[in-house]
Amino acid sequence: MSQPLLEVQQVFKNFGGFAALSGVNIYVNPGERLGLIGPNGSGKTTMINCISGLLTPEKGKIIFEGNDITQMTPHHRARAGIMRTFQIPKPFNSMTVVENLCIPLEYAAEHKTSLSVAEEEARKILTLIGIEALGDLKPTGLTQVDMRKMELARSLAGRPKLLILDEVMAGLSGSEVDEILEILFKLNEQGITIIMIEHVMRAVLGFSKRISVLNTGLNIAEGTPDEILNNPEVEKVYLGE
Amino acid sequence: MKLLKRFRIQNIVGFLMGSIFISGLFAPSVYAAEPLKIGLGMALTGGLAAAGKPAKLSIEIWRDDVNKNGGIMGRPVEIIVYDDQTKPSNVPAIYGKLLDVDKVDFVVSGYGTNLIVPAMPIVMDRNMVFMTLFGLAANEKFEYENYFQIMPSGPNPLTDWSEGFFKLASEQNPKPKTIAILAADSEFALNTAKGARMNSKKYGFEIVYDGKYPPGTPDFTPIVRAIKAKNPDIFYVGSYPPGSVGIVKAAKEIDLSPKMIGGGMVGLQYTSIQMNLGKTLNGIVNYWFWAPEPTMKFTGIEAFLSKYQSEAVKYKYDPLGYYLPPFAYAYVQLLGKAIEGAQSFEQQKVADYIRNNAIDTVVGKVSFGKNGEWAKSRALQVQLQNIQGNSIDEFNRAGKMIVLHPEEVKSGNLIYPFPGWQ
Amino acid sequence: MLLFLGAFLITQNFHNQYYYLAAFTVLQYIILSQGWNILGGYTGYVNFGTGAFFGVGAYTSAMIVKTFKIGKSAPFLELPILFIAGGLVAALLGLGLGYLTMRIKGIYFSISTLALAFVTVTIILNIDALGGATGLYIIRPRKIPFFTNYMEFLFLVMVALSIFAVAFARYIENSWIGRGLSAVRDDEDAAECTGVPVLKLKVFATMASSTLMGVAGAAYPYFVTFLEPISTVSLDVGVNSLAMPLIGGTSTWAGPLVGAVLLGIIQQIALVTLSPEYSLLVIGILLVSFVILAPEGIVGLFRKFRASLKK
Amino acid sequence: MVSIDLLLNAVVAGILIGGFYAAVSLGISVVFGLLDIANIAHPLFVITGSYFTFYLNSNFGLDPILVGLILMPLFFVIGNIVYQSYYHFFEKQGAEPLRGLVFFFGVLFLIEVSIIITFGVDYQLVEAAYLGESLNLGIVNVSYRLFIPFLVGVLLTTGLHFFFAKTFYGRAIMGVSQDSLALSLMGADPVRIKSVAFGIGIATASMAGALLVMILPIEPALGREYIGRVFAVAVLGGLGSVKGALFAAIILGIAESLTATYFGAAWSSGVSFGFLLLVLAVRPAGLFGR
Repeated sequence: MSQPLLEVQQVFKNFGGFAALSGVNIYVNPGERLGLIGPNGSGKTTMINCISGLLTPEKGKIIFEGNDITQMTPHHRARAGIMRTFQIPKPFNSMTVVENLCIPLEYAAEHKTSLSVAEEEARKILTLIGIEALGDLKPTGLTQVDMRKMELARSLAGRPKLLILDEVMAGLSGSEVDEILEILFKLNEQGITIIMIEHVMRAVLGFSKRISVLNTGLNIAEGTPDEILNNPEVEKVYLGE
Repeated sequence: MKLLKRFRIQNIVGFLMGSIFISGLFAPSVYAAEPLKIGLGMALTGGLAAAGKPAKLSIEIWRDDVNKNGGIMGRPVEIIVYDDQTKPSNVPAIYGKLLDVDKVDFVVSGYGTNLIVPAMPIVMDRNMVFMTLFGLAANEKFEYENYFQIMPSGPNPLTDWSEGFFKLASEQNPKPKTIAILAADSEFALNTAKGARMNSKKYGFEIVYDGKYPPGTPDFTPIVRAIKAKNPDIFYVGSYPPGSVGIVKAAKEIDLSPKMIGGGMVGLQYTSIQMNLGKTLNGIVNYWFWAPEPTMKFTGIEAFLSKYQSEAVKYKYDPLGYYLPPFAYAYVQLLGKAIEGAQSFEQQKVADYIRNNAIDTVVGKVSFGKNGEWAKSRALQVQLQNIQGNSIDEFNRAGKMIVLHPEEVKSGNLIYPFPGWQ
Repeated sequence: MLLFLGAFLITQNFHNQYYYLAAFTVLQYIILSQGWNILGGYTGYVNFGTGAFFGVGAYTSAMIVKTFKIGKSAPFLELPILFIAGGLVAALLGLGLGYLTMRIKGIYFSISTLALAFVTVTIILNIDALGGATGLYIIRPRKIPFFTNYMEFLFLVMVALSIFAVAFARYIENSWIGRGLSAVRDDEDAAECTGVPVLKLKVFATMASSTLMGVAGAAYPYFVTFLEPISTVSLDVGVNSLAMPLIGGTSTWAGPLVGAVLLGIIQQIALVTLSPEYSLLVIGILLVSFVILAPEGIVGLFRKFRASLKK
Repeated sequence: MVSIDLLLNAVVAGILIGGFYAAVSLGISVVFGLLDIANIAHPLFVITGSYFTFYLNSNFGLDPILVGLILMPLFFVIGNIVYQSYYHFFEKQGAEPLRGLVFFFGVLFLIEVSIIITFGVDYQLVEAAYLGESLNLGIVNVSYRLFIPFLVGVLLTTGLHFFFAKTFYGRAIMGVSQDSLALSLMGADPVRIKSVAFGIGIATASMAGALLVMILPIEPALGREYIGRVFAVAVLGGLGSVKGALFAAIILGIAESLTATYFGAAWSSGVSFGFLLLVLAVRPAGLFGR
């Protein structure tokens, strides 16, 4: 491997007086599956917001494919190939599910493509995720699970190089988790790099090649799932002292 | 009664002559009965409704008066009024409707410059007579020859308006030296202030404060205090009703007592406001249109007012109606008389008649000069005197609103300097 | 195109001024409603201050009429120049509003547009060159070649502008821009993260919206012949241009059109048929009952009706 | 030339009128800020209060403040009814707040028409013995006409502030504005609490109306002039903060008063709205926002 796809170097982010990130370092190599775990309030979502560009860090650098993207707007990052889902799904409520997918298809992936091409493409992606039946519904009528699947589908529609998943498994049943994992493995095989933030340990341990652990805005551990499982510090953070 | 008789004779003559003329062309039996339609837009809702509604009532009283006497040249008068909602943008369509759909024979204006001007292009297109109600110098830009305006401001509306006030001030001994001018940020008040500025120069007063205030100002104490700090001899105010009340109250509270105060305050003529201010009004010198003074008893005015007053109670309009109503009556009365005088329904002939004749109305004899304004100003300056309390009886008789200017209708003398607030 | 030709034929053969004068107001509101809807309906930024943009357009055009007197030498060129100028200046103001959209959302944004309208009034009141409260006279030409009356010409131009406004709104709605604007309305963060240049689109929407409003305003001086800030930058303009799209339906170009035509015509009819209080009453009742009975607007109601027919 | 007593008097005048602004905008602060209901018709409720006050004052000689107090329960009930219908037609349907806005525009027209039909269009004022008097405190001169509204405005604000801070219903209203779901889980009925809050908002309008007619002559169309100012104060104060509304109103009052004294009143309303725009651009949640 020559260079990482994404590199987060010494990133700091404060909210008022509260330090959400205090010098975090993360990297992910092309084609890799990275898991990001940590207790609530450890800064995972802030981290993702910094990577996707919704937040700008006070200090530190974010490098994607060798370019410094720290000051880049989120939509440019999306076009560059960084797509994400939201922990609390943020669907476009006035549009149907297919139309929801057309937004990234038109804006992030194949800019200004014709609508009919985009719709066709959108339906293919829905089929891949297994929710093709929902295509013409409005998101407000969807179940939580379908909503999360739609979020995943929408981020895929942006043709990501790097896909960041913020707790897509929350609330899913065991078989549904497996179903999603299967899709993710397939996507990863096609060359999409994936960062997974997850509380469902079974999913993140089974999926990730490497896991990074955050606590109170700092990296505290990194390694293969096995190493993490046996790391005393991680245990301390999760189980308390 | 004498008036009524003359009306009748004129009408009979008019009717006869009219029918003789017409019978040559049409079958007179059909034509004679056709109503004479007069159309207008008037502010019946919105900011100017307090003036517009009584104006409409006055016009209707005139219509009934005329119809009781056989109409105009035999044709009964029909009035078509639409509500312009005090919005200029409604005016063009209203006049379009009146002229093209209702096919009125004559149009007159709504109340106030803002609502007169939008009708001008349409009226001018057809060269119609345009009797208007209280436009301030509205025709200066158009110079439309068939425009006639009933407010007695005179040929130079801006300066004539406050001429009396300044003349009175300049005649006092010792002559006051300094003046403060305050005006509402609205078309009418600003124009009077402009005139006041010109007159200050003419009569040699030094302007020590010259300001304006936005409509909707709830508290005038800071402004009045700033004026008091300049200690002017004269305080000239151009204001709208809420401001007039606010300024008077604030001046009293802070005891701003210049030697002369008033000028162009709209609202002091309204009965409800007079009844609220009561004794506080004593000593204020202000423009007025009509006052129940012996010098102002023009033919027909009292008959009109008694009809107006009995109706106004029902609708909760201004109970006395000394401000706008006589003029609202007069401007249609004048049109009616001009039609009869010209013995024609043709616009140009009626316009010529108005231009060339002095016409008797309930507000006196009116003749027009430059730009369709009164040939000679009769902008009254009135001082409120001897007001003892807040009842309506304080305001409905002579001896309270003393006319100081102009000379020909003067009914008393100025109390100078301003005696202080009561 | 056909509509325009039709309108042209009407002006050539039909000379009842009332209908032109009444139609002018309706057409003006078609343009204003479409303008409002681009920002308010598609993008979700509710503007109370339409009056400010309308007024700025009106004053720009009035000042050009007064200073350059183009009407004398090139009578047919004058109006287009006025529209372009009015639209441009309003667009500049829109740029300022675009900045506000960066920082303020929802109801706060709406209130700041209201404040913008009040500030605009104050500024005009205090600039003597604009006539202040005393107002400006803009005397419209009495004649123009090919038409019996200038008003007929003005009407025709307004028809053209309204067609343009509707076509423009329709184009935006059906293009990738419109879909992007909807995404912005639904969720700005999600829009950004799916590649939508939110800020650019918002600035585009505010500017497009204010340009249309300014253009509508630019025609106004010749219609009223007298400009005065309080009635020009009025709350009524703001209320109408918001109520019309809402009554018609905000999600599609047809909504503002239907709303403006319907409410505009009802207002014009009420003005000349009902006694004054009742005309206000009717408008009030209409507003209340429309929003209650047709929550998606008339267009929404119509769609529902058609859908139920299909079943 | 800056003279101390002019400056002092300008500040005092600003504070006094600020108290009045606060009374007028309180209702908006509660209804709009806490319940997220854009009751654009609020100033018309205030004007209605003014007309009732005028009617009872001129026909029965009742003191305006007393009338304001007497009317509060009536206005409370009216507010309740308005909210119930609003809830029924809009909130329950999950309609966007914008539609509610148009609804209130309609209500605004309806109230205006009712006032015109009932009370006519003439300017009206009230009388009370103390209204013409003023209080002289050394170099500062305070007129009762403005002092009483100020006092009542402050009392009303303080009262509401403590109501929200200390009583069960008050806290419930604060709660419902943040999370109605949580509240309903606790066993309180959000709709009932909201209709109480709305009723309180409208009830303040009756008192504000009484104050308004003490200061200025009123006419039916006056309400539209006040819409902007009322919203400005409510937003400046940070919607939903009763205390903030009072402070913002006083700041606005002082700003306007100083402008009127030193730069000419023509700019004063521009100054207040300019100030509002500035605050919104820099600190969107208002000066005292949560």
